[in-house]
Amino acid sequence: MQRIGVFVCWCGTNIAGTVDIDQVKQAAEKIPGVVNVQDYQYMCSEVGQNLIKNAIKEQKLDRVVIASCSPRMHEATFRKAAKSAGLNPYLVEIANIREQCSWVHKNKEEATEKAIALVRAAVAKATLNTELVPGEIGVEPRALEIGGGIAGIQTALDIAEAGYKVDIIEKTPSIGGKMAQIDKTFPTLDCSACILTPKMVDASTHPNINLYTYSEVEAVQGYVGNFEVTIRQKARSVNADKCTGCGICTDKCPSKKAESEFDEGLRKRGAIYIPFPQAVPNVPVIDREECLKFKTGKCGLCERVCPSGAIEFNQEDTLVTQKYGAIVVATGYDLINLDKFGEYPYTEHPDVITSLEFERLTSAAGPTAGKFLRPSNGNKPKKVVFVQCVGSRDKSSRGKTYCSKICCMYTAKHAMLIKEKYPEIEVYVFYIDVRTPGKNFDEFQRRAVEEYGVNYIKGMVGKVFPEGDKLQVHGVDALSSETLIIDADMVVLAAATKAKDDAQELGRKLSISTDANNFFTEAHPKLRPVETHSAGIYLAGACQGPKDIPETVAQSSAAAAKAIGLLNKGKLVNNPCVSQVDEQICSGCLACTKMCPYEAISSQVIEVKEQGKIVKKTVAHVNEALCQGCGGCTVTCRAGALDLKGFMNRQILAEVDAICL
Amino acid sequence: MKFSYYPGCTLKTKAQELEKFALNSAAALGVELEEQKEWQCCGAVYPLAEDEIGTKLSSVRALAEAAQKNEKLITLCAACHHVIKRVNEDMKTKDDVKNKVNNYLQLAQDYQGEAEVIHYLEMLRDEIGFDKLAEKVTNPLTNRKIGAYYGCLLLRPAETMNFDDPENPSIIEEFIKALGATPVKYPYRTECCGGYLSLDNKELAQEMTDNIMKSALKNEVEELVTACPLCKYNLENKNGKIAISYFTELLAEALGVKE
Amino acid sequence: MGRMKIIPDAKKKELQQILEISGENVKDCMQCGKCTAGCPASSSMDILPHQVIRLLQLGQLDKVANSQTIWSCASCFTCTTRCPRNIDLAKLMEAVRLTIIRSKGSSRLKADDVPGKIDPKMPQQAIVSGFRKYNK
Amino acid sequence: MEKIANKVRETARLALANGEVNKILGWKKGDFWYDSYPAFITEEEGTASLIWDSFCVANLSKYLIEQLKEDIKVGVFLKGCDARAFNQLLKDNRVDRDKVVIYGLPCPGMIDPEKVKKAGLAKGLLDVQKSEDEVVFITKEGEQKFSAREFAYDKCLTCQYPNPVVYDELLAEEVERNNTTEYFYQDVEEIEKMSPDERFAYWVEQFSKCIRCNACRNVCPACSCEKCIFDNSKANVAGKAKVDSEEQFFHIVRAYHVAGRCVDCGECSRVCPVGIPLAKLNRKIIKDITEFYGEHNAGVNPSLDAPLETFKLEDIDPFETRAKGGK
Repeated sequence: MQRIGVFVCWCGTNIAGTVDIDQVKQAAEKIPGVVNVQDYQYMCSEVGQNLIKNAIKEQKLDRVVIASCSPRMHEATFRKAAKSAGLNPYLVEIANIREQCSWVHKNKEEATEKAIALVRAAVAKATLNTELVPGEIGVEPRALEIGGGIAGIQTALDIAEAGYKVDIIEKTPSIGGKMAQIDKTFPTLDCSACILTPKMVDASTHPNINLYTYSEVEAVQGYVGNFEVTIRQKARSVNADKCTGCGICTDKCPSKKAESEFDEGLRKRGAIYIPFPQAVPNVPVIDREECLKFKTGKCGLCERVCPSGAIEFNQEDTLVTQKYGAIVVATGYDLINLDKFGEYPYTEHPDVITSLEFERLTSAAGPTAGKFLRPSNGNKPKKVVFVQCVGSRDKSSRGKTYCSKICCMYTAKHAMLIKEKYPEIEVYVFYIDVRTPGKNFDEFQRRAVEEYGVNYIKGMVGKVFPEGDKLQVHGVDALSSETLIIDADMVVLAAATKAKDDAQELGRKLSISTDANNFFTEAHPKLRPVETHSAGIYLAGACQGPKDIPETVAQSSAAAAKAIGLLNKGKLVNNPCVSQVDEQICSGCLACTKMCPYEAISSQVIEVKEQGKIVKKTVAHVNEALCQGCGGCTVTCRAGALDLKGFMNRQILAEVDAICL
Repeated sequence: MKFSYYPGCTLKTKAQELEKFALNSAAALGVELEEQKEWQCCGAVYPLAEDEIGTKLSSVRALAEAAQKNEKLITLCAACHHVIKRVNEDMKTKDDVKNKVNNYLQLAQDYQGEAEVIHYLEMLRDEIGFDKLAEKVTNPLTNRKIGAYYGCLLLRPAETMNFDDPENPSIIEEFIKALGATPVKYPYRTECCGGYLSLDNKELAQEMTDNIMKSALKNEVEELVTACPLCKYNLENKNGKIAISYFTELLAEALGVKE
Repeated sequence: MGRMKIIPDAKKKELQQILEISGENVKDCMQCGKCTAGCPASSSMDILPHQVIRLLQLGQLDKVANSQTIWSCASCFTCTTRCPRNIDLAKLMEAVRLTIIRSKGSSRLKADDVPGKIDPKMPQQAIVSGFRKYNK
Repeated sequence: MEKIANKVRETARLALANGEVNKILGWKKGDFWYDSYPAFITEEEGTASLIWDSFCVANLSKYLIEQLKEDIKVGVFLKGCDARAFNQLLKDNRVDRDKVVIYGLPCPGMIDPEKVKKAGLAKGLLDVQKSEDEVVFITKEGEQKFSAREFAYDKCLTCQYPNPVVYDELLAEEVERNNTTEYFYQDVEEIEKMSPDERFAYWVEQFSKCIRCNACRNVCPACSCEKCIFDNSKANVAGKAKVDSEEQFFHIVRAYHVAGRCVDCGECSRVCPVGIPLAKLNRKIIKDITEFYGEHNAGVNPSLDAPLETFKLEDIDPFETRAKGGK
């Protein structure tokens, strides 16, 4: 017979006000196996815990039932206390007589009756509790960073500095991301490249960081601490080890029709190209769609002119598989396609541009060497109109329902950049609301108005009519309720941000979820903002939602801290309440594998002795590291071959029986 | 190619040319348009109120007849097309409207939006193809600079009409090109002509058409085509500089069937 | 300009009726003004399209009903097509017109007036449409 | 049928002779006219005793579980319903397809000895022969002919799959499907018409007859667990007392365990010594599944997952769809 101790907590008047503690005690004493019953005002206090510890030792208790608050509140506390008194912590059972009893009932008599039933059930279950010992799994001391923009670079540098190896996977030929395309940053107007490129170099030269550029995630397997990722390195057609980055090939390439992705199509690039001068690695890539050698079989000029013999037309994609302890997703964002916004003739007229194109047009390294000129005729504009919220806060099928967050600030920045260079240009900004929370943000935007004389107009633009060499902007000033027409030379559209188109696909590979807008979902919007629901996978930057650079960098360091914390543990402790298979009973139908949401059950062939003979048989096998103890498999198994440790079928049935008695 | 054809009242009175040239051209193109026997006025304007059922009935009759014959329903007048297409969308998506209409009409078989209604221009684009049309042109309209005037009803609301880009359409320009003429795009080609305002608020309607004509003139349009009798009326009302015709007239001319 | 007494929840019943007739919720509007900015008839409107919605949001149905604006709207659906909040303003305008037309004796246009307004070339479409929008 | 029986014997003999299989599962004739029972043959000469007649109702596929534990290849004769059963066993990983050679037998429908006895024809009966739609009863006195339908098992009258859905070799021409879909759910509809109270009373009465002989479970191709939950003392689900609630619990849990996996062979009803209409219960669930998740015929296509073992977001919520009280 077990020696069970029952400890009834008053929780001040929280429980004692509605439940008759004495009656509960008396009832508990009568339950077979119960040898010691005590009560105290606050069982979770040090005094209360000592009460339990002493009773375990003095009364030689082998099971403990605590009638108190929800196990979510103090189960861990009491388990720890039991452990320190030498009792296996999983022999402790909680009867929740607060949240599920005293808090939800008024009638003391009935509440007391219910509390007694709950205690009886907990004792019935505790009687069948067994010692459980959590297992341990190792942690691969290496992190993977998906995405090589500022978020990925920052996270990788932080993790590398902590002494762990980090691999960065970047889809494009160079790291740098959107920040590399940006001219100046708000709210300080300092040069984006000046602060980013040193970090890019740091990342590429750090002994702990390894870059996989022009690469993508092919497949992800495993679990926290032990991910196994297959990386597809796309064929660059250039041998990175041999290439010196001299640039002769890109100069000589006869095919110069492709639009430069980096310059947002405002400049042409060759079929063999380096995305931008500060690219890391400084190794060209051949765009096989554009390359004459690949299209027609003729040419091959780059191969002939390359002094180091680095051109390899026959290169193929290669797959690399690597183990990681932690993964940080930092895949960033894009701007929405403006094809459907015909009222702003973006696709029709070269002088209607997006904000990202504006960045390239004002950048000293851009196609106009920083001179702000009209793409249509190369002349200096006299009037420039900015339209904010193009597709943001838009409930129609063309746009996104959310606020893109960064546009108000970068539009103010753009307006100031124009005014700084050319004070005579008239600048208009159409806005719905100006949203500038952030350190020194509102002051920044107000400076655009007050010091630079940018004309902010609360209202929207209805349509832009190209008339002659002008863009006739029809707008409204909602504050004065006047419609207005501005003959502008350029129109800059603050296109909404959006999640990467392939976010869902990557999410599926990683088993992390995306929200309705395809941004990755954090585990908790306030308290776990950089974690995902999949242990060991973290989020950084705009892939989780629109974000500016300061916020992205802050979140990146936070994600790095989480990843470092995990890698630093070296070993992970399992929750021992996982499913187990009774191989004797298991028929190997594997219905459980289809049910398991964590892919924790697989099949294995074992040998069993049957009537003196060795027989092979297929049975289910639970990976204890992956099992989350949800119990879905146990109810799927017809024969009851699966059972959840700590919540065995017979324990649950004993509880039910005890309540029904 | 055979279609169920819905003409509408204006085509039988003030806009006979729109229909005449359309029918001649269809014959030349080998398209059979079978006029519905007992068609009624479409209602002229789509009933925007959610609770109006009566004014939707005649459109449903036309649609149900086409559905019963298993033919696409072809329209010519932009207004009729707008009304019938939107009513059809209601019958497809709004259970309340569908039930009430069917309760009222008591057709042999309930109508649930099965029919497809297309405009004559869509027939040219999607069923025949502008490249095929170009091959059939016997009398190319070379050296003519023609502007398309779309108006509102074919294009908007964009999701229901699903006709072309509502802000930057191209179907009529492509049509003009197929006939051998030079299409001229001018920015106001999708702005409203004033529509029925010309009945009660002539000044406003005039102001609206003026803006359109100015834009056309500025872009050196020599003649305008439209698919809507009311647009044509409004555009012609205070204008002498640019000839305005139905798109079917151009078509008949290019196909050599304009009598 | 007189001081307007704003009671957002006033005229609840009438506003509910407008919502029922139009199927549009005026609360969706965030007053960006894009409807007004593109409206081809705004020059003859005493209250601009975005103000119509604002007034409806504030329960000022009478102001809208007494305006020239609702009769200047040509139902061209430009605002409807562009609205970032997916509001069909053309339907709201129609709903306000209908609340007037449907109440007895408050027609905008008398049947007797119509013959004086038409000319020989005017298509039926204009007459039927105009009549439907202004009278019942 | 005798022609096909010859082919059965010849096929079995050849298979054993050329070593294609090590063992044959077929049927043998017993002492009585209605007695055709399973035979396990390993020697060539033994195949002469194999038969194929109107009483070969026993499903041989379930014996494969035990037989295949040895490392041998087994040849088995399967009718339409048996083949579906085989597929279900395959789905449940209970048999290894590579170790089985299936000889398919299109089934003309089997004769129910109970019906013969009830008609008073059993006395002095020597042999029963069947041809096409007729059944001939042979006694010392002579022959009597009847319509075969009159004496067919109920389950054969509504059979949808008389031809094997899986086989390596088909031993006869396919028979035409019975055109009886309209009667298919007739017995189910009868219970659906009852009020909840009537229905409860009906099943209480039926289950009270149960003697827990477990014949239904033993014959069922969907009941193939190594150890049934009801036999597992550790599981603590079965009591020992002979009380009604125990039998009700057993049959209802069994119905749920085979839900979506029942191949509708009707064997449970046939073997029940006290005549509980168990197949009716299973068919009710088949009907419900069809209504909720679309038609799913267990054992017809083993690559399809059973609807109750999978979850899709588009799945309907039966509790939401059907009002309280059940149908």
